[in-house]
Amino acid sequence: MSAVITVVKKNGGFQNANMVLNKSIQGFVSSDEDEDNILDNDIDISSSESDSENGTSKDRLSFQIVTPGELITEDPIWMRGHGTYFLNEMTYSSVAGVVSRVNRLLSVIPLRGRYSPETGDHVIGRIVEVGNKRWKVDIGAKQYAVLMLGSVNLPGGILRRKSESDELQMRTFLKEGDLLNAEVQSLFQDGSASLHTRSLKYGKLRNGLFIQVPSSLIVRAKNHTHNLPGNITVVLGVNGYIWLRKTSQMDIAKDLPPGGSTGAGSTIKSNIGNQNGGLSANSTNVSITRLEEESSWQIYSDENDPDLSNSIRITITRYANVIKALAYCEIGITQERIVSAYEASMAYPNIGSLIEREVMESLGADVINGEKMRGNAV
Amino acid sequence: MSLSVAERSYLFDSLSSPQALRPDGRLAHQLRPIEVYIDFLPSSNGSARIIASDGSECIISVKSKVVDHAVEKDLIQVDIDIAGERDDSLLVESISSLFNKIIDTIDSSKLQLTQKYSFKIFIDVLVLSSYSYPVSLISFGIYSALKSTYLPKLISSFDDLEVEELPTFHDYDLVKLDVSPPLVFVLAIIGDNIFFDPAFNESMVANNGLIISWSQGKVIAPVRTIALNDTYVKGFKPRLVEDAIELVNKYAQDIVKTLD
Amino acid sequence: MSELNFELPSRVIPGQLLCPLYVPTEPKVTKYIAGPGTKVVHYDLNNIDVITSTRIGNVQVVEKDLPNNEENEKTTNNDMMLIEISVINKTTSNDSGISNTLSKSNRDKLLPKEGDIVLCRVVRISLQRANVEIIGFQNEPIPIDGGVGTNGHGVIGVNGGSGGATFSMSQSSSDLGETFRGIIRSQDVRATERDRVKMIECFKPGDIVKAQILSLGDGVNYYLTTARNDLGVIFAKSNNGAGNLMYAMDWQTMVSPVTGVIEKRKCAKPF
Amino acid sequence: MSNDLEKTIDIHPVSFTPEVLARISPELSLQKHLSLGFRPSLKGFEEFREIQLNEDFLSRYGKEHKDNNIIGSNVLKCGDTFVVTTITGGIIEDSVVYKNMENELIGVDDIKSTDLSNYTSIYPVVEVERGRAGACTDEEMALSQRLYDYVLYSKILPKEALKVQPGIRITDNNNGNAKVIYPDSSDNSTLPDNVFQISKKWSYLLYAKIKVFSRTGPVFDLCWNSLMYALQSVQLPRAFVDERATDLKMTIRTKGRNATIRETYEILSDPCQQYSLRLHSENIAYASNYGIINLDPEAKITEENSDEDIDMDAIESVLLADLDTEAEENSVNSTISVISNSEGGLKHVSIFGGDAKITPEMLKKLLKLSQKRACYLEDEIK
Amino acid sequence: MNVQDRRRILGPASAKPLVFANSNEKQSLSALNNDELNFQNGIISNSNGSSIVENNKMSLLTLVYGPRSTRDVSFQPNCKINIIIKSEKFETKNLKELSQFLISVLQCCVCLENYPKSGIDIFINFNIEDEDELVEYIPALVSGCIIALIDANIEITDIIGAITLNHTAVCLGQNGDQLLGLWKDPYKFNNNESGDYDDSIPLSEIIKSCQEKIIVSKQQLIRFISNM
Repeated sequence: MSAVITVVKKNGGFQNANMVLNKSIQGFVSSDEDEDNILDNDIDISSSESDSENGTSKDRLSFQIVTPGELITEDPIWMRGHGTYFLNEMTYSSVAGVVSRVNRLLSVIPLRGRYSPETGDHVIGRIVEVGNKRWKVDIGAKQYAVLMLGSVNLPGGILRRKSESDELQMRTFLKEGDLLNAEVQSLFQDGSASLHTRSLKYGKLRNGLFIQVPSSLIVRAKNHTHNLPGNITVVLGVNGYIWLRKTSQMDIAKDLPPGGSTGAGSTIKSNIGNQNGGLSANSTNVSITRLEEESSWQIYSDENDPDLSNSIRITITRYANVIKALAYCEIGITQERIVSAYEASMAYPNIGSLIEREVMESLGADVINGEKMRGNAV
Repeated sequence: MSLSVAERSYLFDSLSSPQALRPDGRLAHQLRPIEVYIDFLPSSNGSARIIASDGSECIISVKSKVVDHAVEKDLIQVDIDIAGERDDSLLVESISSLFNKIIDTIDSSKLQLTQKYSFKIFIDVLVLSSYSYPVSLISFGIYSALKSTYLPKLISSFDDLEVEELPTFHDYDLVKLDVSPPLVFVLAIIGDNIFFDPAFNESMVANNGLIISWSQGKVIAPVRTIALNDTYVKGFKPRLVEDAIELVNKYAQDIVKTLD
Repeated sequence: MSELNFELPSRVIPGQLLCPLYVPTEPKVTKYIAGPGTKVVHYDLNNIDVITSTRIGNVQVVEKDLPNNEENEKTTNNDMMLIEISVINKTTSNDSGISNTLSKSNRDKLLPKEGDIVLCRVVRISLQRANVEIIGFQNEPIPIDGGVGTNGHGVIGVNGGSGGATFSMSQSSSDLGETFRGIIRSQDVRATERDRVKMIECFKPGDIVKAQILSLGDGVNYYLTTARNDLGVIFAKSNNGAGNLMYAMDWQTMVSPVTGVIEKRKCAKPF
Repeated sequence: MSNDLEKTIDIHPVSFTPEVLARISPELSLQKHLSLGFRPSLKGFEEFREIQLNEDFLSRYGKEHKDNNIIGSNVLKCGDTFVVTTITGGIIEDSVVYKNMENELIGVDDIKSTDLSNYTSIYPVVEVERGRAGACTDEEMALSQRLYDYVLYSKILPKEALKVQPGIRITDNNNGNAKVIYPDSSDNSTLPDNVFQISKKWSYLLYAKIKVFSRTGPVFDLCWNSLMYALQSVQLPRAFVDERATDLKMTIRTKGRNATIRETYEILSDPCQQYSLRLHSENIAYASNYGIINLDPEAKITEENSDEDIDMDAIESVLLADLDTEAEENSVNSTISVISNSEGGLKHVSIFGGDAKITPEMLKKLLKLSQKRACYLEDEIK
Repeated sequence: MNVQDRRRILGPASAKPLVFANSNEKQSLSALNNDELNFQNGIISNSNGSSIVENNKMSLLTLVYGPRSTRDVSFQPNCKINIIIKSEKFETKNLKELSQFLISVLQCCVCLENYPKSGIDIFINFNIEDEDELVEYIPALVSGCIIALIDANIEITDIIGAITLNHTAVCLGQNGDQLLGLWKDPYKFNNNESGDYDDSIPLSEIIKSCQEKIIVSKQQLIRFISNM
């Protein structure tokens, strides 16, 4: 392998393209089996054993992965959901994806495809347009999301009334190209999202690097902001947009147990356990105390911290490559996996080598094997 | 798509620092991995499909025709199409102009069939998606396609000045086209650092860009500067050109080896 | 004004170096700020930042007060003096009789910017707003080609007819003013009773309006206001442009001296 | 209400620079100027702009030898505007239809030289540079069409003058030197008679590219005048056929296909020998344009008799020569375009009525002005 | 082109342009190579700025329109530069490549951030073009753009100097300390016997000698601009 460039060379393109597709599907399945996280609780993929009660077409329904035009069932009892169509009393798939059955609703969840927002999602978006009292935000969905001027905290405190001058100087808060994290507040009739940033954990993103992975690899969870070893914080947007940054005071405070601790971002592992429990109450505490300071103009600052050291930057790069490797292997991206892949990647002192296919594949394998060893896998 | 101010300053600071940290950790002279599929179009004389790791993709088809080389001077012709760009857009036309100049440097004597006739090679390039300036990708694609090009084998005689006859070919035997097409490299200049193969986010903060062509062991013309974005563009130290050429000379051979 | 310890050229051309950012003078360090017509440029040769001129003109030096906000406290001490250096265009400095009350700088009026007074023509009105095209600045010379193209064969717009399709270029018309668009929102028409503005009683298509730029607006439109006594309609023709020129009677009525027609407008105070 | 009326008939005191006023209210600007006795361009009512000529320095036959394909050119500067005309040539093989027609004509004894079919025109492409790209504008299309039509109907360009009398390039077998021999040259006695019997006939074509820069008003008359000057500067190169090409036949046998015969006549232009294009110079005429506008009594209202009722019959109209500036172009709706020669012969007149009062005296006057203008323009070239 | 242009009067399609036989008295162009450029500005009144740059081999008219509004519907904080070169002699493809190059060069010196939401359109018309190679025009093109931009009152941070040496155009800023543009084309030994091309000179050396010459060659331009 050359240090300059690696080239995978094959004869005949499209046949190989099929191979790639197969591989990705297998990857999906394997990660599926390894980790239940990939699927939300409310979606239940029935395996062939736990098949439908009437069991008329057991063989057909046993297919977990379907391609467009593939017959899913001949049984008219199923209600047709997204990703399916009905022809001559039979239900076919209209996308390539996984069959999902919830009660009587039959739908196919596409393997790939644009992110479809849901209320409560923590997403990362990029401003594409400053409009009349609203921003248009690219969140990787079919339509741009909307962030109303009224849905953001403006400098001067939460209770400040929006004035007309704010409408005219919207560009000074958020302008085209700016990245922010936000929560999906509600959905419009057409499926586009309305966002809000009315919490201190949302807002403009600074001090770091943006990467993008397929949104299907991000699992919806209670918490999407994680402090990682090496003083790095990752924000995993449900839409597949990921922000890696230097851990800020805010991030540290958020992770502190209610009693308060001195270790700044030191005990990640311990946090994982109590995240679900104590976090929400904890973060509100912080918000109130820091309200005054954080609501100043600084929350819309474009300046990075002056002390972004090279080692921080290198660590961010390593995390970015590790996440890309996980995405390449089609492994669902969680904090644990990022950390374990990051540790595995330490075997490669040259971060640049992490972009090579073999390295990425071996990293992915390491992560999966590690989980199997620990018995996390299902 | 544009980047936010904070992103750009993060990238610029990393890239222009003496350590020259790239956002994906590559070394300054390291290119992103590519996948090449050759000979995937059965009806072309040669073809290549090239995919970069960022999803940029381009397909190239090589076709040929017999022409009277007294009439047709240009025996290789490149036609470039970029998805989402008009055919007469500045980007498409200037890239196509560049490649026609580059292709001109190929020794076309290899295409001569008889004293009167030659093959004329048509290279059709279709850039399906591209996230950074695509000339490097295109040139690798053209290289792979031409290297995998097979042309019909001539069976009529070479000397046809006296006999008025068109060349005739063997029914199925093919001859491999033996040319060495130049490679084109895009280098980004950020601060005082030079980077091979800038990715999209690197291009967005590049102070300037260099297009350097390379063939058979040395840097050849055309050499160009090119602005890779419209906010960070400025001048750079002239000696960087020298460094860039040196870098290309140093590593291009490795790249050719891996491409072959 | 304090003495400069180095010679500043009086007349400069673009690219000419004016001074470095910091000059160690006694007893205070002088910090120069790049004013209009200048820009801070990094010079590779000496590896310093310098202020360079960006236009032809005369150098003007103004001492500034030290800003007293918290940001500066960290970096500056009291031993610093701020001087703004700017290059004043020769044409603007010559006819100094014309001064714009709102824009502090003498920067050339190449583009409308916040605070500028502009003249615009109303092209469309709706209940919420009036769409206008900006046709020039008050008392500033404007480019000559207004986009008309008659040749005895009727009026042909420069981008009219089949020639309308242009590509890759910024705009088809050659004139700056003609193509910048603006919006006067109903709440920006006047300063009082802003909720009860009826656009139809304030503007009609074709009116020439004097307005002030509120903000750069979105990609297409500038936001304008006429909420001041001296802003509003200055030229209007009665009967939707078919009649005679009208003059302002008071701030909301205009009259044609020939026919006596009275129409409602939001007028600029004429005196 | 009436009280209000009385006290507010004041003149608007907001003042604008003339440029700004011309932009926001061209009519008012024009009327204000006219009431003071001059025009927005500060010219008198019947005053033309000065012109400056720079003839034929662009073509290959200009003062400096240049290696281009331009065979006639002119740069005309009029006020701020300047027009660059370059004429290039082409060669077309005369079609069979044309030859037949010609034979018929020859059969008839009295060919009238005035017959329109004996004249041809130039193919003009006008570009008015106004900072735009893309397809040509309506104005440019209209200008080109008018130029084409008027050159044709003015009968300036006889077809006869564009006939090609090709010479022959003969390569000496001994030393390989090529030499061009023309039918009318003196040393062709040594050649066989049939050498000039070329079965084909060719004609020259003329193309004009007219670029208008710094347009300030209507430009048709400028384009026309520039084209006239350029046409008078045209030199046609002599053309020759290669000896080998005069009777070149080549058969190509393709595999399994019909034989094709390829016959090429390479006709080349002689870089050294040329002759002036023979125009019908008595038909050359020059263009000028006029506008007529009613003076607006309102514009004078402050000076005198403001109480006097406006009598529609008393409306005064004035004749303006050589329309220029945006204000005039926008507000003068009655326009007259004249193409006239120095003897007063009219080649073309068009009058657009508009709304102004056009009196016969005015028409007489403007015809006289046109003749004078044509004299002036004609003298410029000499 | 199969598509007939019905908007322009182009004459019969079967016509062929005049082709002049090669003349043996063609004068050598290199003899005229050192001709000084003459400048003029502000001639075109319907543009924001204009310039004429000429010597006895070329005459080019540069027009600057703008900054003026763009058709871009999204907000642009910086202005965009656009260049259109019109020439009878060269192919549009080559001209577009050159336009892109010139845009890159001018981006280094125009204060783009001063003109939000707008575009600067530069039109370059060749009136005389007697040079065989596009690269030879680059110094004149750059000077023309600079003068026209200044004439249009557009702010620029530097007066770019450009030199073409050994068929390589070098654009330099900051009195030669910064390289703003470099353009080198494959040069083929045409039938004309210009012997001033030497492939063995490395690029860095060409740049170096351009750096040495830049101050002198810019002098005339600077003198002209000072008197504008």
